[in-house]
Amino acid sequence: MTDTELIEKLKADLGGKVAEIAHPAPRRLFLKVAPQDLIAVTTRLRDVYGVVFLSTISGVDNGETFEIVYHFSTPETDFNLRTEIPRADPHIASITPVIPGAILYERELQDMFGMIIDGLPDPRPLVLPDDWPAGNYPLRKDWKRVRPEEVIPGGKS
Amino acid sequence: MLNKLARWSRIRSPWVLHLNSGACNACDIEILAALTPRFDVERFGILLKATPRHADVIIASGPVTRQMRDRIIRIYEQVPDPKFVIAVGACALSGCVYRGAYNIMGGIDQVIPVNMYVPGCPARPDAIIDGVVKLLGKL
Amino acid sequence: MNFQIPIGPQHPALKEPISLRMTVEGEVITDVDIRLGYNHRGMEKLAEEKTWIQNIYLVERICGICSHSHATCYVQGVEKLMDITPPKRGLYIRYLVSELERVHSHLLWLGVAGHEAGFDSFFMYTWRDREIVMDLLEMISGNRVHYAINTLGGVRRDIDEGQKAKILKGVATLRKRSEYYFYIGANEPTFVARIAGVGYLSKESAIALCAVGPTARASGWARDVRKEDPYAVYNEVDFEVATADSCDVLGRVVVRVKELLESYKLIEQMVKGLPAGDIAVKAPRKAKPGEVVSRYEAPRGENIHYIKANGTDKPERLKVRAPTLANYPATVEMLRKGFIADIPLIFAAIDPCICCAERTVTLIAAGSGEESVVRMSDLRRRAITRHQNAPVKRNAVWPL
Amino acid sequence: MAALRTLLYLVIYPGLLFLFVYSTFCEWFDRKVYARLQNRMGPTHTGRFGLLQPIADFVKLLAKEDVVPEAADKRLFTVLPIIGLAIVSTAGLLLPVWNFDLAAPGFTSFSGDIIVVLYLLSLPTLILFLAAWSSTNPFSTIGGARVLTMLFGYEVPLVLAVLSPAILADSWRLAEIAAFYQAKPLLLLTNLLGFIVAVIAVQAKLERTPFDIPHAETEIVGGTFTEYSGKKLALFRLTFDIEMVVSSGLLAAVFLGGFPGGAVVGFLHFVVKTLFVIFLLSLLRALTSRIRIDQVVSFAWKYLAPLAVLQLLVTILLKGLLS
Repeated sequence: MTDTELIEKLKADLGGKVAEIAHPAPRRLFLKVAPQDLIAVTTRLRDVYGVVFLSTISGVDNGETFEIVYHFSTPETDFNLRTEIPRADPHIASITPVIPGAILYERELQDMFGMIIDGLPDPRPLVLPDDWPAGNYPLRKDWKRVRPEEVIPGGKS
Repeated sequence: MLNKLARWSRIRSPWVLHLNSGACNACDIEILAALTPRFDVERFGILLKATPRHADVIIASGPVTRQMRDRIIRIYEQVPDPKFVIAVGACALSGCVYRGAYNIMGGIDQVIPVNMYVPGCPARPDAIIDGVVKLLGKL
Repeated sequence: MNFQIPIGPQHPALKEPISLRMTVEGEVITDVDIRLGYNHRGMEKLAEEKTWIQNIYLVERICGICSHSHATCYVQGVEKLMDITPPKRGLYIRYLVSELERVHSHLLWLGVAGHEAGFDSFFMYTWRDREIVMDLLEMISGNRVHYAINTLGGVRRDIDEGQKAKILKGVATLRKRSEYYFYIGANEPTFVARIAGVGYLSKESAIALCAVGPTARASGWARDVRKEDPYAVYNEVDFEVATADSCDVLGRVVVRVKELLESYKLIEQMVKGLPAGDIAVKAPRKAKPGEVVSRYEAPRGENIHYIKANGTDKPERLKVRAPTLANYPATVEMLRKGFIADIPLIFAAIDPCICCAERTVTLIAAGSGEESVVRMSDLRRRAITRHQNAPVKRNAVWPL
Repeated sequence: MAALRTLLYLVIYPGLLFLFVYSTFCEWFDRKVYARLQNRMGPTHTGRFGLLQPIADFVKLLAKEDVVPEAADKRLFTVLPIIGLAIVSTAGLLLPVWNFDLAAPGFTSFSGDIIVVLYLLSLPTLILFLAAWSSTNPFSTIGGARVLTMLFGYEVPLVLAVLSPAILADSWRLAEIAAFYQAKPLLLLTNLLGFIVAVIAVQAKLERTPFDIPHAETEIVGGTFTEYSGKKLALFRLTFDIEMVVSSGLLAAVFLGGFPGGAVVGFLHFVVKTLFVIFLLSLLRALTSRIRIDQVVSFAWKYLAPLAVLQLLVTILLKGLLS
């Protein structure tokens, strides 16, 4: 099945759940879904299209919203599911029940962006090092860091 | 006389502990490569030891990450005196490309006293051996 | 007897800091908790502050073993964003280095596996031969580890006829030696006794937990980005995807040695078929807004970079997922019900590259994480039920 | 005069000093063989050919700070290395190198000394276990448990294998056993199986690869020695070196025809034969990988013990035939 045929099939099958399907390069499909449809689309993709392998989940800070991209791949093509959640209320449902291997990436999102993943089987709060101050999410664009002063041993400093 | 003997033995049998504090593996692999047939540090009596208690020289590689800082200090304290530290690689010296990243505290010398610096990204095994031998020559 | 034994962050079996907290009963592991973050450096944040070309050298230093993998993965993504095509000769040299790197990484891994099993002679032998490929890499690129041969739009150094001959000669030696190691790895009784049946990961769990690379292939799941998503030159060369279906550490050894032999084949094809021409084209300073997903088969498995550009000379977002991270859930699965003696082997079997995995990720919890006081009798009862329910009977017989 | 001689005997030759020098030489030999088998050079720069390397290690450890962990039992922790050294040195005195006189049994050569040597050689294991247990480190504790588990595996095959030549020689005295085989060297061949079993068991007793499970570096860090440092570690290392010399001396005395020819030639025999045994041990160490604790026990009981029993049966049959 070529990519174009696949897009047609996906459009017919998933219908309203997928807002748009972009095809910028061969073997790269970008599907845009609403946050509430994420689980349904993932389950459908897994059961019908054999999309079982999740490469990773990328988070992007777009200012007002957080964009989350789920990179799936099959031997035929790559599916990139894109969804956006508001920065003020960054809740998203966990896909770990559907794809067990997703747990690490979702925890990473929680840690780095301060998103809240609902329904994560092991939702222990993720803090970077043990002594990381709470409420700091390094990958948010507005997060800035003050570099600690370095001491030159034996020097004038 | 006894002191001389002790110094001689110290120079002749430095047992090293390899400590990685967040390095990119390159220096670590080069340190390991120094054990292998081409470089073979056992010629100088250098043995890689597993526990800090048996070691004399800490070979540290990598920039200090925030999480490792306390552990490095703890491991340093576990090594019985007299002890020496060799910082291997640009990261252990200053932080290299990671200098300024939010989780990096800088070079090893920000945390524990360092006796010898071996630059390079990564330092070649020959350079590492040279570093150890030069350190011992200073004694 | 119920112990908590910490493995790491400083531990002889681990060349990099990571902390595995094992709950053991006697010699059997009951629970595993992996704590990362010791090697977390915050590279993704750093990448947003550096230019496209500076970032090549940053991503190269994510990891010292698969440095070329990260750099190549990044560069091929950025080239797509900038809409430039490197010349054929440049591409051939780039992927020649990447195959040489795979050889060096797998030889390294074989040695480490031997070392973890206490088979130091094997370690010494493989590392002696690894020096051959290190010499080749140094000859091509000028450095033993961080080759820095990639640039946007091609490679930075050309190779000449003399170098080609040296590469072919080195590969011929290595092939002979690798066959010998294959024989040793699969036949030395004490070594096989240690690795056969250890670290069982069924195909179903491998798929469910999204394992990648040799770990997945040793469980009979033939996934290789070079084959299924052939980038650059990989649809012009002939190679096979090595798999094994024993699902254990022995299978992972076999897969890696087979891949070594495939890599020699690839190197020979690339050296012999090296086209003439330029090695690089000039790249623009800025990239148009857009996004790209770049996949690359690193020695440890699929490496994926998600790059988003916003029209400036710096990336908007660079997301790196190294293969080791994808293999952690599978490792936890493999470690459970193992022996303490198997921890280093199982853990080494995914060829962990902690520095790769940890450029941003911090903490992964496996297991329940509850710290409750359990009575001795309770524990014993649990141990008994666990033994009854244990699916695979361990092969504790001495197979001489 | 007698007191002085005894003192010389205990401290200089063949007592502590000689054992110290010879055992460090053996360690050097072992390291060198091991390194050569791995394509390496081994120690080369300390003294001629690196001969002084083990001594340098020893002296360096003596000069280092001595750390006793807070939680450990301090008295036990301190006294164990000394006891261990004393035990193996005592065992060393019983070898029939220095008292080859068959007619005059004395303190160090008497009927039943083979049993005493075996007993003394199994004591360091217990010391090691106690040392591990008193360090209270989880790694050490696991190491200690492994030491004892291994003891159940190799001890019985070792005793059976060593006793069968004694049965054939009809004596419990090492010097007499050696003399018996010197008279009838061909009979040594019948003990070949026992020799192989004994070499493997000794390898396990010395905790070297493939049986270095109690201090498996990559699994449990330093294992039994994790918390030991400085002087105590030096003494433990010396204990192991001397144990290696004594056990290879025992094997040489029992399986390789002892040390005939008086003080000087006998001593040369001793050196050559112990080095031969140590060479075998090094070879075994270089050629194998570490096995698991359950595999050790099952290997010992499935293969070593039956083979040792077989050797015993052969010996008894042969004895019946001979008499």
